[in-house]
Amino acid sequence: MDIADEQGHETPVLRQGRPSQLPSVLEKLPLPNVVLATTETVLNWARSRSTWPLTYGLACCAIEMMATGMPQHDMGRFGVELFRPSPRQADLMIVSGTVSLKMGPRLRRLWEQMAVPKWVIAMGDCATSGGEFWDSYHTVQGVDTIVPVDVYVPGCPPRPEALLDGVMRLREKIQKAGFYRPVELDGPSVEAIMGLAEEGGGES
Amino acid sequence: MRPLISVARRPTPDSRLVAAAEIVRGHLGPRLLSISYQAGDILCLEVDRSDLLATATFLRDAPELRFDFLSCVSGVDMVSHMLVVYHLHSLSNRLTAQLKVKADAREPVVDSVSAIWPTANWHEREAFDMLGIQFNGHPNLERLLLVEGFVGYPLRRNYQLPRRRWPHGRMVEEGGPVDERS
Amino acid sequence: MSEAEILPGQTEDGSLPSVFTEEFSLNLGPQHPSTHGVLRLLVRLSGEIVVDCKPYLGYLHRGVEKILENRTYMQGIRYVDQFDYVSGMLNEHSYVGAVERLMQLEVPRRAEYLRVVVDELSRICSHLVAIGTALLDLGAWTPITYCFRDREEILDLFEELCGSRLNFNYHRVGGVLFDLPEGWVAKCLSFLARFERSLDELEEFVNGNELFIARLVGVGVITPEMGIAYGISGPSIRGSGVNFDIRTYRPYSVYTELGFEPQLATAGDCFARYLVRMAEMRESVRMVRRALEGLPEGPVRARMPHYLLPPKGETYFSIESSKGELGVYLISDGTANPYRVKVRPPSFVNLQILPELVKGQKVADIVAILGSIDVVMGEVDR
Amino acid sequence: MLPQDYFWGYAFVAIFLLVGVLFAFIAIMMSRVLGPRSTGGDKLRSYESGEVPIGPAWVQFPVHYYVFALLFVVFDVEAIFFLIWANSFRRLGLAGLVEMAVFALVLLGGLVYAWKKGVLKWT
Repeated sequence: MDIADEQGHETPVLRQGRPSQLPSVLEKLPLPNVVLATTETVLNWARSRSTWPLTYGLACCAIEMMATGMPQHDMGRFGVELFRPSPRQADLMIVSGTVSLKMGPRLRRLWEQMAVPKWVIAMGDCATSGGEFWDSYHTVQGVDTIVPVDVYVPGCPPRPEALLDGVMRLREKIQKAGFYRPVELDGPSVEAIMGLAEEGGGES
Repeated sequence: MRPLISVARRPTPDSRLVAAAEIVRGHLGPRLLSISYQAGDILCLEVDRSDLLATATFLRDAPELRFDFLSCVSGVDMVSHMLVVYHLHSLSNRLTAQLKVKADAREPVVDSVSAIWPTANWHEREAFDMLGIQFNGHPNLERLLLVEGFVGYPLRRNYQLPRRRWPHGRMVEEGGPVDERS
Repeated sequence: MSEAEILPGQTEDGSLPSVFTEEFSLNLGPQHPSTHGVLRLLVRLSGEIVVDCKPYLGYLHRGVEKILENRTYMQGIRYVDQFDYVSGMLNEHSYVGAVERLMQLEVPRRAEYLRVVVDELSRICSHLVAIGTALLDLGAWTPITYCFRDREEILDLFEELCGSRLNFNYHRVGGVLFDLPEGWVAKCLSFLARFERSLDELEEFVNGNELFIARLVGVGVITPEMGIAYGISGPSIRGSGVNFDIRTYRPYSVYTELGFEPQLATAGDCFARYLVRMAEMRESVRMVRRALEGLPEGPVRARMPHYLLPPKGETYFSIESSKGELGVYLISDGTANPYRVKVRPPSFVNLQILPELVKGQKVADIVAILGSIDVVMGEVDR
Repeated sequence: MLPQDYFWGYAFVAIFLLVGVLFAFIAIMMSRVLGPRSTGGDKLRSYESGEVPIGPAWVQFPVHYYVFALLFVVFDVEAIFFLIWANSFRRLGLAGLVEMAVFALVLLGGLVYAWKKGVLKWT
């Protein structure tokens, strides 16, 4: 899966300045309070304003993610309100922290178990590219080798405002995304990608 | 380059530590390979691998010593030999001791003290996981931290970290983790 | 009765026991809201009662001890912050203290006082997160918002002091990096005054609340002998009445001058550990206030060569981090990189007692006990 | 109401039912039409906090949870009857009271029996 999202839409250069209140694709009709829009726009508008994250705190970035969720910075203002523990009910996976070799297959499994449409934010340097553990023997060098990532948030740990900026960019990306075609999850298993022994069913 | 900082002055060890040293020297006698003080407040002992368990039980049960708190078990690869270092606290007498045991560099085997101090269980499993030190008598000596299929013992000196470069943002891994032995 | 026909759990003479129940194994796995990070507990249950609990670690193992061997002492301070990422300053103090002890270096008194100030503030942050998440796991959403509100104020103070909220990189071998900026002391003292009122607020939430008393009192009792045998340190052991606090056991820095007294409780259950943490936060506030009032003048860092070469040798230095005794066994071979840095993380050792405490308890109590032992996975997996 | 209007009345009911059912049906089917689905990989494997589930989940559970649930259902329904009776308490007078007392006593007997059998004793 290349960096651009599934429909092949290149992420357009994001307009700086105040995000428009009304997505520009809506047509204003002369009738009062009547707006015409395609289903796709309405769906994306709804999806982008309520991406529920998965409680997926790994390391120090998890504490900053919690701080972003708390009243001072309040991610909830942007719809990223409820931290869903189960991937079945989460739309957004914020990978916050270092992904070790042992955690890689689990991360891929959690991502596969999430319901489509789903998005991934790689929070912090360790998730983006292995960060300061660039020469560690037990760290995955960047989450995008395991799961397709939509937004990268740099920083170690990124300030809550940086994560909020990441959420805003994800919003604009979702708003512009086309219709979400079903995702086929074949392809090599994570263990094969990471060259580890095929993980058995765990000890009983 | 001569270090600019004042060379370490040998602080004099306090009296209770010296008394404890006498008791240990009295009990162990010839089996005590070396005894010294580290910065004046840690009693450093070294014993042979064979009488590690005897020394450990003595240090814990001797009424004057009572080193009942095992703080840390560390494995160190000194290339010529493997070193297992135990740090002990005595809560009642406020003393700290360090017990060193040497083991063979290729196949290190040491007796497990988890029977004496249960806290040693995970410390020893981690030393086994990282350095390959076998602990006889350990309840379940298996991998603790590394991933299931990991090859090699990372903390050994001959284990090189992977050398990675990022030309044009794509990672190139030149020398992978190198461990001649396994 | 040949071997094949005997059903599992069936007695020899073939009769089924009166009520035949099977055990059920469950993964409180790496991604779980109550495991405070990536800890996996393979729990075997019979109904609701825990029969056996097996922790699996390593999901956040990054090989920092090996990386430290390939970094100079100065670069290593950066990595030591990642161990207990809710109280960064204390990790740095242990690593830097070990190097200073190896070099028998005299740190200026002002630097020692500043270290006490930032360490105790970092301890307050850690306890706030510990208590907040422990209560959150029991289902209380409000206390954690109060805890994080106070923690944000401390993080603002830290950011003003050393520019970062979590990975401070503030300690240096021989002292600290920056002196206090203008007006920082006044801001800190006003925060301490407000903080003591919000501590009373927090106590109003929890101490009288019979829900927490029902969930925490008498659950996960650690007896003093069991605690010492398992090497438990920090608030977890002081909750059982054992007076083991490195600040008084092997005094370092200027804690003796500031008149520090360890906080103890006797019951040894989850509630006692919570009480010890609350009392320690009040003690930390006193420490910071006394240190700020008696702040001596002078340099903030000893005169150090640019290229640090500690002498050959080994040392073991431990401090009292918010979770317990954080020890660093440092071996140096005279070069710019440490030969071996073995860290004794308190969470790693305190976690060992979890299977003992959890056997026979209910599933819901695992969460309460784990919250009271206060484990941070960065320190457990290193 | 004229005779032919009589049957018209039922038409309204039918329309009302139809709209109700259709409304619910469309709401449910909408997500199947618009929402994409991902299949394959570990998607259909049951979620156990990131791990591969170990052992079957359908095990012989200790029985007292089931019996406790039964008792709860019985006494929950009893509470409903009490509620209804309490509403028209004064009008039913003594007869109502005696009836409800008998009803309550019978169920109390059941509770005592369960208690003696040790169902309420939690291991």
